[in-house]
Amino acid sequence: MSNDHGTHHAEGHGGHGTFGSLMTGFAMAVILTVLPFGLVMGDTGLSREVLIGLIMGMGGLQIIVHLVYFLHVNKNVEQGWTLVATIFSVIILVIVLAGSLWVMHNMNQNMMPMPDMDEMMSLQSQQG
Amino acid sequence: MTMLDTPVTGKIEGPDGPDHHPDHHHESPTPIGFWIYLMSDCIIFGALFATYAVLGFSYAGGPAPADLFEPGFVAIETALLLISSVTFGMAMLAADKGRLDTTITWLIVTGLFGLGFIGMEIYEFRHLVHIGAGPDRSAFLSAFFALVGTHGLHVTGGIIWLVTLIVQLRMHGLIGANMRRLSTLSMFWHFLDLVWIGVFSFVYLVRLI
Amino acid sequence: MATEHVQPAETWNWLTGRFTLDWIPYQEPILIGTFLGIALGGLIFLALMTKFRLWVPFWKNWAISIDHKKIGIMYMVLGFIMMIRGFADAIMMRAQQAMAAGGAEGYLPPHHYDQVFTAHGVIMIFFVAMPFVTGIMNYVMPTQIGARDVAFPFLNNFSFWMTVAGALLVNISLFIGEFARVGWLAFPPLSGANYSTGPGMDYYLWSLQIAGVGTTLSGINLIATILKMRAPGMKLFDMPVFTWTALCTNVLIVAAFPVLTATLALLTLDRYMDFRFFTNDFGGNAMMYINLIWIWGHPEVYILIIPIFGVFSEIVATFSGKPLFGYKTMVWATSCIMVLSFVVWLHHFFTMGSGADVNTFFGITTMIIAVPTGVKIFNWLFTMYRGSVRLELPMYWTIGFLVTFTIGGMSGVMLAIPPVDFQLHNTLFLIAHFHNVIIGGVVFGVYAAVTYWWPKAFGFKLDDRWGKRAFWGWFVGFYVAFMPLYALGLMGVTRRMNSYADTGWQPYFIVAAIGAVIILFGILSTFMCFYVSIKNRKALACGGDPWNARTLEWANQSPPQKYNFPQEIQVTGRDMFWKMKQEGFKWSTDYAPIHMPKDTATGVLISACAFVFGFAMVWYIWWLAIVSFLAMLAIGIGHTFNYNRDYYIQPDEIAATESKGAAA
Amino acid sequence: MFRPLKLLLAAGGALALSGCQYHVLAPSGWVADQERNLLIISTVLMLIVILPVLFMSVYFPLKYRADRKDKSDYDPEWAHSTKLEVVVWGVPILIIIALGYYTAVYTHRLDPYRDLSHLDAGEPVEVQAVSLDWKWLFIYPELGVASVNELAIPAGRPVNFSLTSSTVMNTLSIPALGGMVYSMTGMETKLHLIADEEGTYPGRSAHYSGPGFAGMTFDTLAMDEAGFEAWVEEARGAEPLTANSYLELEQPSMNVEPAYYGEVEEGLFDRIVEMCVEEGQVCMSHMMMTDMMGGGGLEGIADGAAYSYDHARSIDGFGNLVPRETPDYSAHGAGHDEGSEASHSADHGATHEEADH
Repeated sequence: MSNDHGTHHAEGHGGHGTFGSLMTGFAMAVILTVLPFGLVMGDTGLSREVLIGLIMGMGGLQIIVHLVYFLHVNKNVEQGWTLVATIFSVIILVIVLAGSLWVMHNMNQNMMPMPDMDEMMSLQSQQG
Repeated sequence: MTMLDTPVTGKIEGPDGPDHHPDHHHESPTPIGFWIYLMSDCIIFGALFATYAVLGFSYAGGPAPADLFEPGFVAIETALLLISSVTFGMAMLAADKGRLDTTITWLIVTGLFGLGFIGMEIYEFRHLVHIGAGPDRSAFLSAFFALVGTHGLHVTGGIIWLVTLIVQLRMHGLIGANMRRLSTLSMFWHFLDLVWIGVFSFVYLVRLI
Repeated sequence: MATEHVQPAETWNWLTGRFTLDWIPYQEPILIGTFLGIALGGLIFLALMTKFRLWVPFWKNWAISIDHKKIGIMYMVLGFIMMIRGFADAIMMRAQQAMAAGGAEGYLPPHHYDQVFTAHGVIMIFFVAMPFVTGIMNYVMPTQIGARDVAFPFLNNFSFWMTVAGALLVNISLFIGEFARVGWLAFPPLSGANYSTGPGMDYYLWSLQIAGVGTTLSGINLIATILKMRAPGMKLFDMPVFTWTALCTNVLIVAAFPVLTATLALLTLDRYMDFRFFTNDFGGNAMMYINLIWIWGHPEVYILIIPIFGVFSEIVATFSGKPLFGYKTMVWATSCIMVLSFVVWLHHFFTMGSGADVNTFFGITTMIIAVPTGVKIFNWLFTMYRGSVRLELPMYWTIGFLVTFTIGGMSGVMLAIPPVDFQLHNTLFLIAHFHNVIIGGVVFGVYAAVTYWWPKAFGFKLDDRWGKRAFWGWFVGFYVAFMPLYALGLMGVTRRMNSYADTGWQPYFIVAAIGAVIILFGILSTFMCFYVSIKNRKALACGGDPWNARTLEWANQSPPQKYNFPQEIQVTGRDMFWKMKQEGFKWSTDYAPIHMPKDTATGVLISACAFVFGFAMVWYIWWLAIVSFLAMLAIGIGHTFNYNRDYYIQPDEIAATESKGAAA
Repeated sequence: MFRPLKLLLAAGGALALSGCQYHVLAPSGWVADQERNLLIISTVLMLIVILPVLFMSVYFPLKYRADRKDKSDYDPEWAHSTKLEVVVWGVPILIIIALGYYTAVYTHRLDPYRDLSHLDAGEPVEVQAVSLDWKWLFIYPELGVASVNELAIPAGRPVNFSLTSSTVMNTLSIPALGGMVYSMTGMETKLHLIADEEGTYPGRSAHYSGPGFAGMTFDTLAMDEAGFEAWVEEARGAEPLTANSYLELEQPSMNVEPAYYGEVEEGLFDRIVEMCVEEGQVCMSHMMMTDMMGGGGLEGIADGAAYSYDHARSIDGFGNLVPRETPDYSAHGAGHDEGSEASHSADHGATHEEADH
């Protein structure tokens, strides 16, 4: 066991990148983190929808950055099985998230005792 | 699942414990096996995110994210975890070059950042419970505590594993089995950072607009 | 109302948690009888084990074994044992419903009847069907791909014992406390803290969580095995169909079980820590539980049936003396089913308030699954077409399956149509439907697999006469037991009633009860079949390839040595063993050392701690929960300090075992 | 369009229905009738492929037995045929397309949320059904009466159900009239049914809800107008249903005999749906409005008690009443000065009074 033949990076998990790629990933991650925090903490004057889109979009981008630069997922590692597994999981996640939201929203629309919208509007305007 | 299997799955060897075996043409199944485990973990988080998405607006007349969350606080947590990801990357690079001491040093740094992150999270939870905004106050808070708490438990598990591995590195050095464990833990650690991106974007930031 | 029985009051002390002696049901004659029976049987068993000095061999050769074949067999044993328990529940239900008509109360008050149907469902799905399919995959799949073992042998052992720990927890609830009274999927708010007090629901949660860890890890393990451990040269499209179905099944396990884990964890938080996920108040929403649990629940039924499709594919091809018709179609159809099974979950709750568009969408996606399933059935039929069909035991089960499953599939599509489901949901029609596919599919498939691979596992065939009796018992019994339920469903009769007023239904229930008795005959015949075959094993002995089969698991000895194959096989195409036989294959005697993993007790120990942990959590014995949890962690970490996990079998030893095997 | 089919229906109906027990196959209302038709259509469509399969499953293994005399047709390598594959995929796909078409049409036609005004069957009757532990409460808001475990409706007129539940899920199921829909706490579901003929149809909860579930049955009395009015008149003579008598009724009980209420407190059903019958509870619509406007803020934390609804069931699995301590929300629920004030505002359309929050 202990007679190790120095085959450190064998094992077929495509190595652990280089210092350069680590730093590239880090820089991109920092930018993609600072920006959304900045958008929330600063006063941008952008509309709510745009902000949500930007934050989620940058979150998604950063996840890809992490996958590529930190987790080294690409089609050459493990004959591409990691990539396949990742894509499959993303599909399942999308189904679970989007499906749950759709189903639950539809049911809530149908069944929840909804507040009186007019009254709510007038309240909101009162509050300014 | 969460706490239990991380230390266990993480360190399981293939039948091919050592790196060389005459009759075996197979590469170690550990990396792909562990990746599949991570994907299944990812789906646990998916279910928790879905729960947060559905129940996250049910405050039951209690506080909403804007009343409770501090973007600055979350930014520091995020920074700690992101930097720990990079220091782990440094540890891996050092290990690839066969530098044991440097590797261990970077691992310790990583662990400290992880501890800092956990400390902040514990502080946040304690604070919320203290002011009465515990998980029993509303479905939103339940979903918040469950999702962020699960992530926190994973990080805790990661730290325990990290400590174990440092001891094992001290004992056996950068042998093949330890290298495999190191790269498995590195996957785990980066994965937790990746999940945190979802948490800070989806749980905190978009709810603070 | 039955006032002599009372549910114990809630108390708590630090030492025994909320457990008090009142929770031992010593005033229930049925339970006490069962307990005495089991205790007596158990004592006899333990005495025999001791007398014949079997403890050490059991521990050394089985409990701590990481040989996938032994683990596979242990899964099957677990499945059969739990099937007795689950079936006892079934017969109790049928007896109760045959009696309790028109004001009669029968012999089970709701408190017991409700536990019985909950336990029946939970046990049959999680602790019978799941161990069966996992066991078959465990035993067969690695040998089919020419591997020495699974990718993570220790993990395999651990997964098995976690399943056992979960099963033990369910069974112990019979005598200490009670089981859940909520139906097998435990919908809140009924299963929440307020409407299900007592330990029953907590037994449910912890047993499923503990077994679920095992299931998920086993899924990961088997995927990694298929991806990484195939014999050299075996391309994906060279894999036997059963291996393909095993791959799809385990992908489903790994993708779906985490959702179950998360969902049950949320319910646990609700029950233990006053979280508000599925409560009525504080903004909780029970529909979210139902949504999540079915996101797992629908793939779950495919987890059970897909490997069975693989089993039948192997059997039909072997016994028709032909390659499987439409191999590629079969693979694609399976993959289609795998993905589609994730987009149909709402068909389980059409009646829970969703709108017409949502219902239509999920109704149609459900029907679409019928297409690839239908294609599979055609493929099996065309495999027999122009073949040379040997009607051996496995083929009996196969033909029984084709007929029964097709009918079950049809009633399934009927239920997939929302307006029809509005009428039939929660009726006995639904019960008849899923027993039609689960008995006609999974059970028949498991029996087919057992009769098919038994000679491989033990070196002798099963007794034909008792085997056929078992088949006819199950086959006829199924129709007698469940056709009346279809009829009752069309009358609008609801499931889960411990009594009913309309005496017009009673004749149907009586017929159904008779059907259950016929199935009992089938089950008893099964055990008789095992017994007779083991007794006559010399006469029934067979070689490595008794069925003239086509795939690699038949290339070695029966039973196979622990290293499976003395040499590695270079695979050059589909149905490799068939090809090898035609080329006049013989094992060479030039052996190389074989690298093998060592057995370890870690899996048993962690699982034992998990069992104690589950028990402690059920009874709120916090100190014990903490201790057992830390013990699990410590044993797990301790295990990682063991670097000495493998050894080599040397050529002379291989030569010795191989020649001995050939002589025997 | 489906003339042979109709004949088949009639024949099947006549056969099965000596005792008209088969409510699903021989229903007594338009909705159930349509659902039955769809059941038959789908079965017939599927039989196109099922029957040949059943035949082949038995015929092939027998015809191609290994011990048959003439084995000249044995083709040990035959394993592919593009033509057959096309048929094998094509036929099921065509059938599923046809089934899918019917599904889409009928699902929209028979959507439980869709009212039956298109039948031109007269003024609908409103019925608010509440599933309690373990009995059904039917409130007739227009008529001001209510009944327990007995549902009276005028035959030939649509019935508009609004459903909810007091504790756990149940399903309102009257197979002779048509499909079921769940009743859930804090939710309001809808169901629209009609009885075409007079008669007594069994109804029950079809979703298991606890120990008293088996006894959660009721008769649906579909009567002519005169009979229905007489039934209403009789009910009017009974006790009134107020918030307090509702809370009493809500307590768990099993196998309950039919009972009637003469007068129903205004808005009671809405308060049941919104889980605020009890004094001091915040109604759900108010809660949701607060939540939509950003929650109750940090001050809202302390109002927890007013949002609590679930209490431990005071009955065990054997049907015995168990005295239970009510959960201690002492921080607030104690309800003296401050508490009673909160309860007032929470109670009746709390909206305006709390606006200044």
